[in-house]
Amino acid sequence: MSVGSFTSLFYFDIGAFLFFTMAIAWRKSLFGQVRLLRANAIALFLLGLLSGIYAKDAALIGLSIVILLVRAYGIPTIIARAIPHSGDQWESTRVVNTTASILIVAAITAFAYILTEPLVALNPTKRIASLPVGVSALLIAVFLIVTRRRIATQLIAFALFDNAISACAFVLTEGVPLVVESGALLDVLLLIFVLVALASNMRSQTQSMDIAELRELHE
Amino acid sequence: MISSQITNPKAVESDQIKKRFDPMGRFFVIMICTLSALVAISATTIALLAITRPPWHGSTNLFLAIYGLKLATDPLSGVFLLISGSLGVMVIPHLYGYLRRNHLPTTTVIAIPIFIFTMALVPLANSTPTFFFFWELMALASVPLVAAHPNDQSGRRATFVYLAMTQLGAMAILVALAIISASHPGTPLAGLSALSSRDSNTLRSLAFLLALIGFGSKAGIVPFHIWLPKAHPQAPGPASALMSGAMVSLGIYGIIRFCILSLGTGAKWWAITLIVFGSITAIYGILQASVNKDLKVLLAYSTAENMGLALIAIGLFQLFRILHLPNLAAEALGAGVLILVAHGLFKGLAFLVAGSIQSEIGITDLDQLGGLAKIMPVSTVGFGIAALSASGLPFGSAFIGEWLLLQTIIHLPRDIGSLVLIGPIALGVVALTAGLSVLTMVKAFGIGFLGTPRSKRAGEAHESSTTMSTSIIALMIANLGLAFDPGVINFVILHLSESISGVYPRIALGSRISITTTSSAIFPSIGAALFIVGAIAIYLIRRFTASKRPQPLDEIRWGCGAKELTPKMQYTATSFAEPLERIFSDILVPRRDIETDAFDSLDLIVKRIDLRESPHDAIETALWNRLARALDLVASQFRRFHNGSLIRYLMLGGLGFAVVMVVTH
Amino acid sequence: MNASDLLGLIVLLPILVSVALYFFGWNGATQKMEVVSVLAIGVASVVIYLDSRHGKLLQFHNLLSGDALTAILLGLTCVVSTMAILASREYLERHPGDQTKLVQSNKGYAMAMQIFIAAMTLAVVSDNLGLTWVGIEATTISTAFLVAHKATTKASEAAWKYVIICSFGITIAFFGTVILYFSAINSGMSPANALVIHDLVKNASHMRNNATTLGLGLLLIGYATKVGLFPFHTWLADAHSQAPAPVSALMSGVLLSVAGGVLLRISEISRLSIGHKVFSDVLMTMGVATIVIAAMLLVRQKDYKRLYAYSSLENMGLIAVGIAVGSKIAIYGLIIQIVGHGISKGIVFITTGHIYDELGDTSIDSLRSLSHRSPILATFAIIGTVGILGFPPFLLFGGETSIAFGLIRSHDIIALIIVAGALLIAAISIYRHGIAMLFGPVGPGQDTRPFSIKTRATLMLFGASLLSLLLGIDGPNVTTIARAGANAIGVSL
Amino acid sequence: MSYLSLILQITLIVVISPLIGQLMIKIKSKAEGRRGPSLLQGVRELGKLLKKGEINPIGTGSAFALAPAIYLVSTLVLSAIIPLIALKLPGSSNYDLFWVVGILLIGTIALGLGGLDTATAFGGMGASRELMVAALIEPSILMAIYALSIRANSSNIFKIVHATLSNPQQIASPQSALALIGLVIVVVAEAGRIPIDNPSTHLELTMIHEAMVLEVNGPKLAMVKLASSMRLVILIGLVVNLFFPIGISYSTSSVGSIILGIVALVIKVSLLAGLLAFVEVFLAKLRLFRVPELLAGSFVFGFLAVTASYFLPVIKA
Repeated sequence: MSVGSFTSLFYFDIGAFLFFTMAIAWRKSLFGQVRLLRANAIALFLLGLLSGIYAKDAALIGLSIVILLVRAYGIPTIIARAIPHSGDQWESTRVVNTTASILIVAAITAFAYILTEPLVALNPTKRIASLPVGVSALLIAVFLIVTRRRIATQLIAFALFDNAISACAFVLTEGVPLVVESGALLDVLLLIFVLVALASNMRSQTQSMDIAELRELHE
Repeated sequence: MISSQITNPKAVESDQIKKRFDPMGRFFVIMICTLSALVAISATTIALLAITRPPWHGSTNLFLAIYGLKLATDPLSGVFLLISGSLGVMVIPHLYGYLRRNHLPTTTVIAIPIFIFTMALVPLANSTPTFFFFWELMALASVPLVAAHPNDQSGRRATFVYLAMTQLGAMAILVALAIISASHPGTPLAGLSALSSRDSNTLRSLAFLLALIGFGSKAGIVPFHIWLPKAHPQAPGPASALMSGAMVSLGIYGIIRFCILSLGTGAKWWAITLIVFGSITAIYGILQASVNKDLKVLLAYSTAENMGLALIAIGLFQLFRILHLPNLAAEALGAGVLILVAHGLFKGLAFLVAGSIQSEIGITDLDQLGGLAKIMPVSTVGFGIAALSASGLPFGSAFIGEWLLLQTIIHLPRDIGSLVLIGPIALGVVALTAGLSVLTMVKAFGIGFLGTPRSKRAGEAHESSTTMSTSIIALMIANLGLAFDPGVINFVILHLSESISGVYPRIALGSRISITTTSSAIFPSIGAALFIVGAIAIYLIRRFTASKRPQPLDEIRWGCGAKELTPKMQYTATSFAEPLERIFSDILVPRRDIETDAFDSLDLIVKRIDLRESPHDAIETALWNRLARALDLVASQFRRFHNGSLIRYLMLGGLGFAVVMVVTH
Repeated sequence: MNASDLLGLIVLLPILVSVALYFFGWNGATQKMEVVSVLAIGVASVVIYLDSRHGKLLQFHNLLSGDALTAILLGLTCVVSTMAILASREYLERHPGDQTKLVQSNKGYAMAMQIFIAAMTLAVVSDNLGLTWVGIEATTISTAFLVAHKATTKASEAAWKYVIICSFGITIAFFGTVILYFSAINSGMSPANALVIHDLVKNASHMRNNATTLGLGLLLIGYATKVGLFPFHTWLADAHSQAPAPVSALMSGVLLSVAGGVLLRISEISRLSIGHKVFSDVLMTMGVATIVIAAMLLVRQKDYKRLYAYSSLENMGLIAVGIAVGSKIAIYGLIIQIVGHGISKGIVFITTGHIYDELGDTSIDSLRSLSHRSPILATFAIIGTVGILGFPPFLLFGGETSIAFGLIRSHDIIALIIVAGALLIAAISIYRHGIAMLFGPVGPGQDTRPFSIKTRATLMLFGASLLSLLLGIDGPNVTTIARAGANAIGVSL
Repeated sequence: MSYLSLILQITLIVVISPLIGQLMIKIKSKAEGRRGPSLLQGVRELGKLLKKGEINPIGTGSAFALAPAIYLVSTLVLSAIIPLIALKLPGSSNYDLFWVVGILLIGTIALGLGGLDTATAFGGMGASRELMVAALIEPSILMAIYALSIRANSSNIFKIVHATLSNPQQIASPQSALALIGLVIVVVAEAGRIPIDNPSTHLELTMIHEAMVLEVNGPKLAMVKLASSMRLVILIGLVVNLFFPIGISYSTSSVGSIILGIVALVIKVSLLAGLLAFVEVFLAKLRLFRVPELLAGSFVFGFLAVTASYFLPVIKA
């Protein structure tokens, strides 16, 4: 693969990654968000795959396949189980409304450019030039974590956060060492698993899926 | 009525408590007393060696990680060791008697020897971490003494206030010591002044103020005195004696050691601050003492007063050091030390008598005592001597120190500019304090020991046991000894002055006390001899004229027309102090409740009016309670923020994340 | 077997025990195995310490390593874990969960405990920032079930908040790891070594750039989450108050400090690469804010487990301040602080556990007259609390004093005054609540029956108290060990 | 000779004080247009009281029994440690003003305790008021002493009087005048004269001193009365000698100078006592709670005297 075609494919893919992230911020349907998360993870997988093919690194390609399995299949599937199949499947009560969310997302993107400028300057390769995109996705995920009230959306935001970090890792360094990445993957998988288990526990106890109602423990 | 008492859970509970605190076994008490005696005797021995021999130092790595314990003796530490050690020795028999008669929590009893031990270690510390280590140990060991009656509301309150003030002191001292010895925490204390003089003035002033707060809180300096009147009524008599006579003085030790010696010469306003704090404490302490009616509360406030006087002396010492007047400085220091030594003796004595009363009668409220002179003669004489000393009158042990302090003040040199104003102000303070302490002590002695018993329990009391009286007599002798021949501690003053300022004070202590350069002198023994001669003369005259007079008659007192006077009609402590309370009502702010019981809703025809007036500590309500409320208000804002909202918590985290990203960007 | 294999073994052993627990259930044999796996950590601690004295660094495949600081943390883990495992037996006897559900069964509890210990051990012995991250995150996951073990709504809520907030922070740390990795590779390190802590330390001087600053900053705030520092302190009181007492003991006494140890390692990289300023300013702010918040929340506290949770927070804030100061004396101080806090907090939380078992309530108002109802528990509560408050002769005294000295020497006087003020408020609040609980009169309608405690539990608490006292007395050895620990992170000025 | 002079001084005070007390009453009476009792009336009264039998109120203890004696002894001691007729009396090097104040207070306290020991409301009330006044006088006295001692750089009476004798111009200084005013108020208060207390009234609510000794009778009352009048004489004598030491004998070596000293003292004391009595005619007794105001005034005079002594230049002959 030539440098040019790799770069353009890479840019295209990471753009798609960011697009899916933003779309989650916009979408209200919980199942729709899960589908977008899948798409987001697939874009991440492609980032890894592209880097692996470009660097002719079999381990990286293998890692991307694991990513595909865990992040595009495993995690969204588990999260989907936390969504009630009957009743409210919409994120209707947001802390920040949709319009504001989208505007904030735009602001975050601008902020990400400013933030990453010195990093990009450090090693001005073409691949790293796309770092602001990855960081934007990451900041959007953080934004989602702190503003979403449904258990499922919080889980989705967490998954997005992890995806975005992995994306940044691909942009920066062609992925972190295998053992670390796989450990991280396992952790994220377990984390989502634990959270879903806790969520089902809570649902059986309180009949609520709104974390804003978790107010029994306070000062 | 009886059945309701049995089912009352509180009654059952108090029974359980009684069972739990069995009478102290003889063996246990002997063990505790022997241990305490051993500690106190060795402390006294070390003290004498410390004063007279060249400085000694040693260290061990045990106990205090990183720094190791560094110990040393010098005359200054010797003086304070002497106060606590000798008082400890004299208190032991009383302690034995007290423990045998009273049921105290085991922790309190066990804490006593530990307390004496730690008190002896504090002046021996030779590095700031070591000092703080012992200081905190002492604070910890003294808590069980205050918490001797934790089942009473007032007992718990006292424990809390004591702990809070201790902690306040500890934190202030920690910061102060950290500043003083920051560059080399292990430096021997004597070498600190050279180090700290390199610090900026602001920093040293900060250290000075913090150390003053920290040690002042132990010494009962206003406004940090509030624990004294709460803790002393709780602590068993002998423990109060030790706390008031010795531990409180260690606060002054800290001020001398760190505020003055370790911080170098310092600024003039430091000395003025010391004098101002001392003055406020002395006057406020004695005013509160004069209006309070509980014997132990009264003595506790009087302790604050004496510490205030000592602080004035120490402030003058500092001032004269700054002004390069070493001789006057030595005199001021000598006065301060004499005040502290005498205070240890007479306050120890007074608290022991209060302890005997606590143990025999169970009441220390003066308004319920009275007439003890006939049933507790030893205690009465003991308290009389203590009261004479506490009033700062001739033939009392405190007179020498206060006289030296007055002499120091009136010898203020002319050429120090407007600073001479310190002279009349300080003298006014000392004089007012002396006057009021006379009134206070007359009240305590006259109301508590003279007249007729005001309550049944006071009337049925007996003199405390022989062992307890032994301590009281020993302290009486010590007080009189110091009063008539302060020469016994002349060597202390001499060695101390020499080691601190390099000059000998121009004080000649002996049975005649004089200031050599100014020819001011007093001779208590001659005064006493004159008294005796006069008394003999009057006795003889009366003896010879007796035959010409009719036989004496026993007759009832004049009751303003009433047939008989009941004990209730006597003047009480409250009424005794009432004029004073009225005069100083702006400072004392007595609490007054008027309750009107009216026949009609308009209060036009009044059935009865209840007026209750009680002294209370205005500083406690005006300063500390207000501070506590302010803290509560701030804390409630923090609590309100932590309302359990996960979104709020996550936003807080996200904000932190954003800030860190921007900062590190 | 090589000594360095021990590092891997002690991580593996608890996992194996948890596997054994899964298959054989929680019975006499597996209970013994639990203790063995923890004692192995103690043995490793000693071996590592002895080796580190000869200047040797135990290393296991670029992944794990052991120096004196590791040894200290492992030793603490061993002591508090032993206490927690022994105390768990009483807890489980008293609170039998739904045995049909794995997460509520005794077996599940014991397994989670073992995995928790394994994860902590991994975080301690890891020489690789990525692996450290895995270990720390694994502690969150394994304790999630432990926190929720009581299966009440409150417990679930606490667990949820705990996992969400901690994971949020820890994920930030992962991002930081990635950035640091990028920076390390950029400065010429091989990908295989770019996350190895000891190699990063060696190479740090070549990493003086913005990426390192950002990476370290993110690592800092990320791991600070697990230490419980502001602004991620909000999970701590909830989790500690709802978790079973032995778990609280382990979390408060060890887990927080293990995360603190990670911060300490990161601070070394920071000091050698970007200089200490930015990093320490941020950490100082966080530490001081944490102490202030903890103190303020102690004032009107209504729950005695939360009371002690906030007291942990306060001590962690002090440790953070110590790391931020970073001088020799401060590092000594915080190492002593870590050990002293761990053992005292262990005693306190296990004691509160026994009290809760008898009382069935964690509100301060419900607990009165403890000194009469159980002098034994009262004694241990006092010993633990006195230790935590930094009274001599316990270790925390030296810790707090040293950190105060360190603050002055680095001219952070304002910080010191704020910290001292907050410590004052905190202590006064603890005194107030403590006096009420120990001596306060039992209210009308409350029962006054005495509390019972098993001899076994008493002996265990007595042993722990004795240990904390001995450590306080044994100045020379504690000094040597603390010095070795400080040397391990390159502070031996 | 010197010891003889001392005994002479004590005897003189004992003898003249009833007379001087009576002189004051006489002057007052004359000023009010009455004849007044004879000068010897005081002595007669003492004699009468001494002959009376004692009544011991039931319930009182040794404090009541001893108080009058201690009061008298303290006054006798005072008359022995203050130079009144000659300066160089035995022990003059120990004539400390602070010590004098202390001895003065001991007498007051003894009487106060005796009052409390009677266990009546009057005894307590008198003691409370007397001690309140005593406590509030203390700052004024000590401040005046301070002002005086600055001149001589010593609080020793001998030194102070000696300094005045050797440098009489100092008396004309403002600081001396201020100190004198302060001290006079103190003497009035200490001796229980109008406007602080009225020794001739037995109106219950206004009594201070008399309330305290209400139960004292017979020879004990004689002691108290004698001591009270002695205290007045001693205090006046002290003030007179501190400010106008004219006629006082320096040493006790010559009989002539001693006699001169005695005569000078009697004249000076009579004059001042007469003046005091004459002024009293025009004054009313102050309310008890206005007494502190007067004492505060005297404190301020003392304070000003001290500051003036520091800030004004020293006048030298």
